[in-house]
Amino acid sequence: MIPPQFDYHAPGGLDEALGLLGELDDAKVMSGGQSLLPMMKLRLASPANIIDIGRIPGLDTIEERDGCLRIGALVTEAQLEESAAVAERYPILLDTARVIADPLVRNRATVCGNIAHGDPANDHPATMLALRAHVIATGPGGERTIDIDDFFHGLFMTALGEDEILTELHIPVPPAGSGGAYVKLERKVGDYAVAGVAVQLTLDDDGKVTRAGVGLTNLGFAPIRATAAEETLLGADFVPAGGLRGAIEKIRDAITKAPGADEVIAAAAQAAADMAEPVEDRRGSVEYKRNMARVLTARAIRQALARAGAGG
Amino acid sequence: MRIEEGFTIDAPAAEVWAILSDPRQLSELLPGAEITERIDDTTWEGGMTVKVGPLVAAYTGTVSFMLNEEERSAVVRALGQGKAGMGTAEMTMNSRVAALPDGGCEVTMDSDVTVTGILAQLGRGMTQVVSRRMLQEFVKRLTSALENEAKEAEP
Amino acid sequence: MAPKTSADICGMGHSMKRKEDPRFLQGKGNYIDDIVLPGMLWLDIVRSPIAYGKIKGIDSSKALEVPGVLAVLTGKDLEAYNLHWMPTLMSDTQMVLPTDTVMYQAQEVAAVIATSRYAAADGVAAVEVDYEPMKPVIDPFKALEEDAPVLRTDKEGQTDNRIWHWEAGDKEATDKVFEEADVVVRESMHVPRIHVASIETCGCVADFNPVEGHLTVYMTTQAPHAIRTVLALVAGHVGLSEEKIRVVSPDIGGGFGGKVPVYPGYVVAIAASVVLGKPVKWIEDRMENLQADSFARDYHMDAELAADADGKIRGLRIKTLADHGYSDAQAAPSKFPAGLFSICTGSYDMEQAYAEVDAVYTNKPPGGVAYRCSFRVTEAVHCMERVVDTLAHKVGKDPAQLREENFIPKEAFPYQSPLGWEYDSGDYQAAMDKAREMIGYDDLRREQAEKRARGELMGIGVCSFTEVLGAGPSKDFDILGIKMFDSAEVRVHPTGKAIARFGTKSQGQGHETTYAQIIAEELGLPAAHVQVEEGDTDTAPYGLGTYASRSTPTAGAAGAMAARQIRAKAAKIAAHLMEVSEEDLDWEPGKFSVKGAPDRSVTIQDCAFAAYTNLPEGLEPGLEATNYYDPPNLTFPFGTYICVVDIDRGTGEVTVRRFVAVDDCGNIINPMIVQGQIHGGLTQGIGPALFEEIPYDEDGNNLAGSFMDYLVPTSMETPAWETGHTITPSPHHPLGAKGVGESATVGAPPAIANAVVDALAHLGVTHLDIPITPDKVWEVLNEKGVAE
Amino acid sequence: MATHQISVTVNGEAHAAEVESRTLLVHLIRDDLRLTGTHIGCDTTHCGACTVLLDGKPTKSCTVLAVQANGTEIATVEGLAGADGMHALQEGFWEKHGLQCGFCTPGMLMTGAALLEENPNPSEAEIREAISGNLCRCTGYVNIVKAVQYAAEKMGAAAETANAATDGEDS
Repeated sequence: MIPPQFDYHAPGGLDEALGLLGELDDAKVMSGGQSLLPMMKLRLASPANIIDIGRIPGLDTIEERDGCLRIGALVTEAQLEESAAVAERYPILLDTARVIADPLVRNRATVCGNIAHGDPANDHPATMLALRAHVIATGPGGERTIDIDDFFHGLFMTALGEDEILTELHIPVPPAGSGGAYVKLERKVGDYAVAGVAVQLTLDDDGKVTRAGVGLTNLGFAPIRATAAEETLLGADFVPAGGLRGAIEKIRDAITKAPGADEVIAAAAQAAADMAEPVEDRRGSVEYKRNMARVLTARAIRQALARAGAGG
Repeated sequence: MRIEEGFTIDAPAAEVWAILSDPRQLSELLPGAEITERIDDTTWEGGMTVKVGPLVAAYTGTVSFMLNEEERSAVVRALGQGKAGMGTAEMTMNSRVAALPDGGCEVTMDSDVTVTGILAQLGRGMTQVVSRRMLQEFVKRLTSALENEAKEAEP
Repeated sequence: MAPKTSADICGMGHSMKRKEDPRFLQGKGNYIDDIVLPGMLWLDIVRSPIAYGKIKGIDSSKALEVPGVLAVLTGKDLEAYNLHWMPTLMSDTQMVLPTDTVMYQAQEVAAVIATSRYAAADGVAAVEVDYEPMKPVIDPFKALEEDAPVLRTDKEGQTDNRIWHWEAGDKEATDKVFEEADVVVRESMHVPRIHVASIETCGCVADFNPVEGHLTVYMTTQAPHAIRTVLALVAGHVGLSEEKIRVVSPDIGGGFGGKVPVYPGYVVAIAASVVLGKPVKWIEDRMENLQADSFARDYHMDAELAADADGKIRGLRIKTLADHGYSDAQAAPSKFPAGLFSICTGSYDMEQAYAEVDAVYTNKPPGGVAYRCSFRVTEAVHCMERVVDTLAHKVGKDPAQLREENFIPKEAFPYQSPLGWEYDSGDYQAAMDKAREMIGYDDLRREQAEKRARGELMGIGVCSFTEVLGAGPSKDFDILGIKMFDSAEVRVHPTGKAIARFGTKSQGQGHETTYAQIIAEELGLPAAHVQVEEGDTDTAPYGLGTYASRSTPTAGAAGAMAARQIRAKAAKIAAHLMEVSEEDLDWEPGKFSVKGAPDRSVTIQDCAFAAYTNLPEGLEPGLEATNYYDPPNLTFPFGTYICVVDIDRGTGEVTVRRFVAVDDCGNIINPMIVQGQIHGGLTQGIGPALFEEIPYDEDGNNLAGSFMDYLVPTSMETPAWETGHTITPSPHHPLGAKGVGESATVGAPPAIANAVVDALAHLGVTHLDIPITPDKVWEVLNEKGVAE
Repeated sequence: MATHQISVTVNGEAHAAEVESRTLLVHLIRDDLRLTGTHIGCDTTHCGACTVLLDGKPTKSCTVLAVQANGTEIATVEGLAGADGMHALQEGFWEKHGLQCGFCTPGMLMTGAALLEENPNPSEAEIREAISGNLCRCTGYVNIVKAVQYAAEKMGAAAETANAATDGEDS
């Protein structure tokens, strides 16, 4: 498989990249190239110009600053996997990175590219929805911040303008008592999700859910934020009397043993399933996928709760 | 693959039918569609370009219209040949405009779509996704066309 | 069993490290795409996106404008040389390039020849083909309905889509057994179309020398000699006669049956080289490979077992529909259109059996390649092993116990099966005992009962298969009339080193090592001193190639026989050297000594030197022999596989927790290699059992046309295989060996399927078609009300 | 058609090449540099037969543009062994029968080499995970895992000996 002809440009700075993007006809921005190049090799995409942002300095950092985890445009999935900050405070991101494609692809695939590609089968979108991330888009007029909720428009379609480059993702630092998990069902390693669910929760000292984020992968024409599931979880009480601090000893058992916890989880899982809009394909029927939204949501909630407890 | 779609629109059936039964107007409303030449009474030559993000599929081919003015129904048959080995796309659509008591009308479009080649093979519901988005865009354009007409008609 | 030879000689039974490995490990293998010839051109193929339709026109003009594109070949161009059709190995016909109609998606429509890989690809994209699509026939059952359109209108006298009808066994007698039986169980099953998916795709470099009229084709073929003959038959009329054709099979990156047939790409590349007078390279990409060739299976089977109330099997009845796609392009022995499917009575003794198969044309690519399987044995074993489990569950017996009670007893060998096979040897109970012990069968059953009580789903699957391989005896086995013997030519050089050439062709089986070990075993020459060569028709003796686990049973035997001929001559020389008579000699590997005086001896190396320097009078110089081995029978390896699965009640995912494989392939040449073959075969068993399938939609689109959807198992899905063996030598093979390469592919899918069904049996589930994907399992869990 | 002048270091040797924008790294390696140990198996980043080390990281070279590799260090199977002929991993694959047809082997070796560089003592699960982007159709992976373990042990022992030697010098 050979890609069609195109002109390759490797700008040395962001301004130059934006200039090229404005000047050139039919140009596509490439970072890791792990989604775009296969599409070009299949001749499904044939842009006349490729602007490789891979040589722009300063875009490959991952750092916590000003209340946000900032992931630069060139940060690879492998970098995410190796980050101590991610392992400690954003286990949901680690969950997500580890199930994307395979370890070799993850050496080149970028987190921001995974978002910018706008593929509802990609894994990061659901997680970013659950984490309430912000997308930083840089265009000729400078930076603008796009709420992740407004970012995904449909298959391969995003809020990113044709003259913009996704330069950073901002993830608010989770408050104490937070925990998250991403659970993906795949047919084998390297497969797109049959379904995937990201859940990020924050519990207060009494074990009540004060923040909830639920995102769904490959269950619709765009990544879905399961707001109905979030609403069901908000205010729910997952720790028995005595509060979280009291239960810290056997936290994993204590959590979800509060009266009614199973019912809340089931209701939230069902609410997520009801919001899913899957299509039938080789991965299963609509009914199956909808049920997987339910099953995986419940599993992700339990894991998120366990992590919230462990972290609290 | 069968795709059944329908929508109601706040415009008289006759006006909507006038647009839907005119291949040139219809092609203007369909995103990416183009009619280039008339071959005979019912058949036209044209093209269709589907763009989904970086993915581009371009087809050229023919489309024929069998109209039933009395029932305000049409049978549209299209056959497109994809460029660069993209495969073929065939569609037979039965469309119908029915007046509603409130003065609006209901449009139904039942299509039998056959897509061959890589787009159909890569699956992931691509055909459904694309056709649904095209329909949404089509309805949007149709609505605004009708609104414009209404405005122009105003004194 | 302890080896007879020392580690220096490394004959049979030694786990000798492979002689071929250093070149592969250092990136110095020589695979087809590594071959570059001076002036070489590139060929790339325009393929049909539709499954069925007329070609209204092919416009090459834009392609010819692409820089580097030299020519575009179409069916019309080939028609001028009458090269647009070719015979298949099953005496059907197949288009090389179409002149008016395409019959399946991804069919070759035109070929672009260019100065580079990239230019050829651009040329392909620029060829415009105008199709008039027609409604394809995809469902094989519908293909047989009366109103189905006849697909092969090119075949004179073809009035429907049936290719052939085949049957084995006594129908009436079998029906009678069924009428009298206490219990009859029945399952309908589909073993779907799958793909060998060797990591290397197919390809060739065709090099026609217009001055000498000589054609050399380097190609990924498992059967170079047979292919040369086919090429001579196809292209003889344009002056390519067999002595002017040389087929060279270089290192092959996996074959598994997919590299036996002749595909249109090879023929087009040859035609292009002849037309342009330059070497032409054609290499498939993965999507072409997964869409156009190397397909296996696709058998729809209705199987019934008749038994006594206590589960004693009395009879088997199978009705099968075989979907061959557009052409019957199997590579099966010509007298066996349904391959060796009649091995379906398996490891069990019964009174009667009857099997029938109808083959049918559909708008799919030609199927029927053997995916690591000896001609439909996989389908036969799957069918039998599944329905035996159904019987066990029906009569309330443990599936292992029911098998034991029905095994052909070891005293009954050689055993005559009701469908006409003479099984050479077997001890099925021994393999079962060993497998049960290795896995701790009784403990697992206890664990299962406890888990079941808690609502957890765990299953134990058993499969006791009998393979039939080593095709084959010339009275029954031929391909296009060529008898299925195989050959070896062994030449010992004066310094006691040897070269051995064979008619087979390794694709990873390790022939360079195992054949050397066979020669070492027989001659006592160190295996390290035996150079093995295969795959060049100019040098190797004629043979039918490597597939269907036939190399050891045929060419391996030929090697042993040739070595024995050499030993016999060496004995004359030894007698001459020690001035005794031949009858006074003792032989031990590598050495002749005088009976009663073991100190007086000469080595085989001494004899070799003397063969060129100091011969007894009247004896022809040199020390070499050629053997064409016509096996007296097939070999019948067997085994018992037991696997344990856990099922996720939420998602329907099946996890293979443990898998024990006990194989019996008779005497073992290289235990390490045999174990490797089993490991690989098991992995190609779990693939079809849980992941792999080539499905088509109703429009004939192949829905698994890349590795995105054709799910080859990775290291994460593959369990840590546990292997064991028993040894029951073949009584007729010179080394007592049987084939082994495919046993595991045959035995693993039913073991896994049986385990999944076993996990669900208490819910009334009796069957699930492979591949058993999570959604399929979940649908059952949901229906039975046990989904999470 | 735009072409680019690039320079890469492959197995320690500097190479300059003129490539099209679209030239894939694997074709630069195989067709231009004639290092044919790196194979092509799937074209869609699933099989890993084309794995090379790009600045030390295992990468599927069929999905990288040659021009993207400009200025990088590339390691292929041909450079794996030092002057002594066989890398411990190559030895491991030979000893443990970690290859059959050999087609996926170079990719497996490069992935394995990167793993051992990063994690000198990987568990079976870590090895399986590391090679999960490399498909093998022949071996069933069990022996590949053993081959990597063999190499890890051998390299560990070698490192220990080296350390012991150094310690000896220190004392």
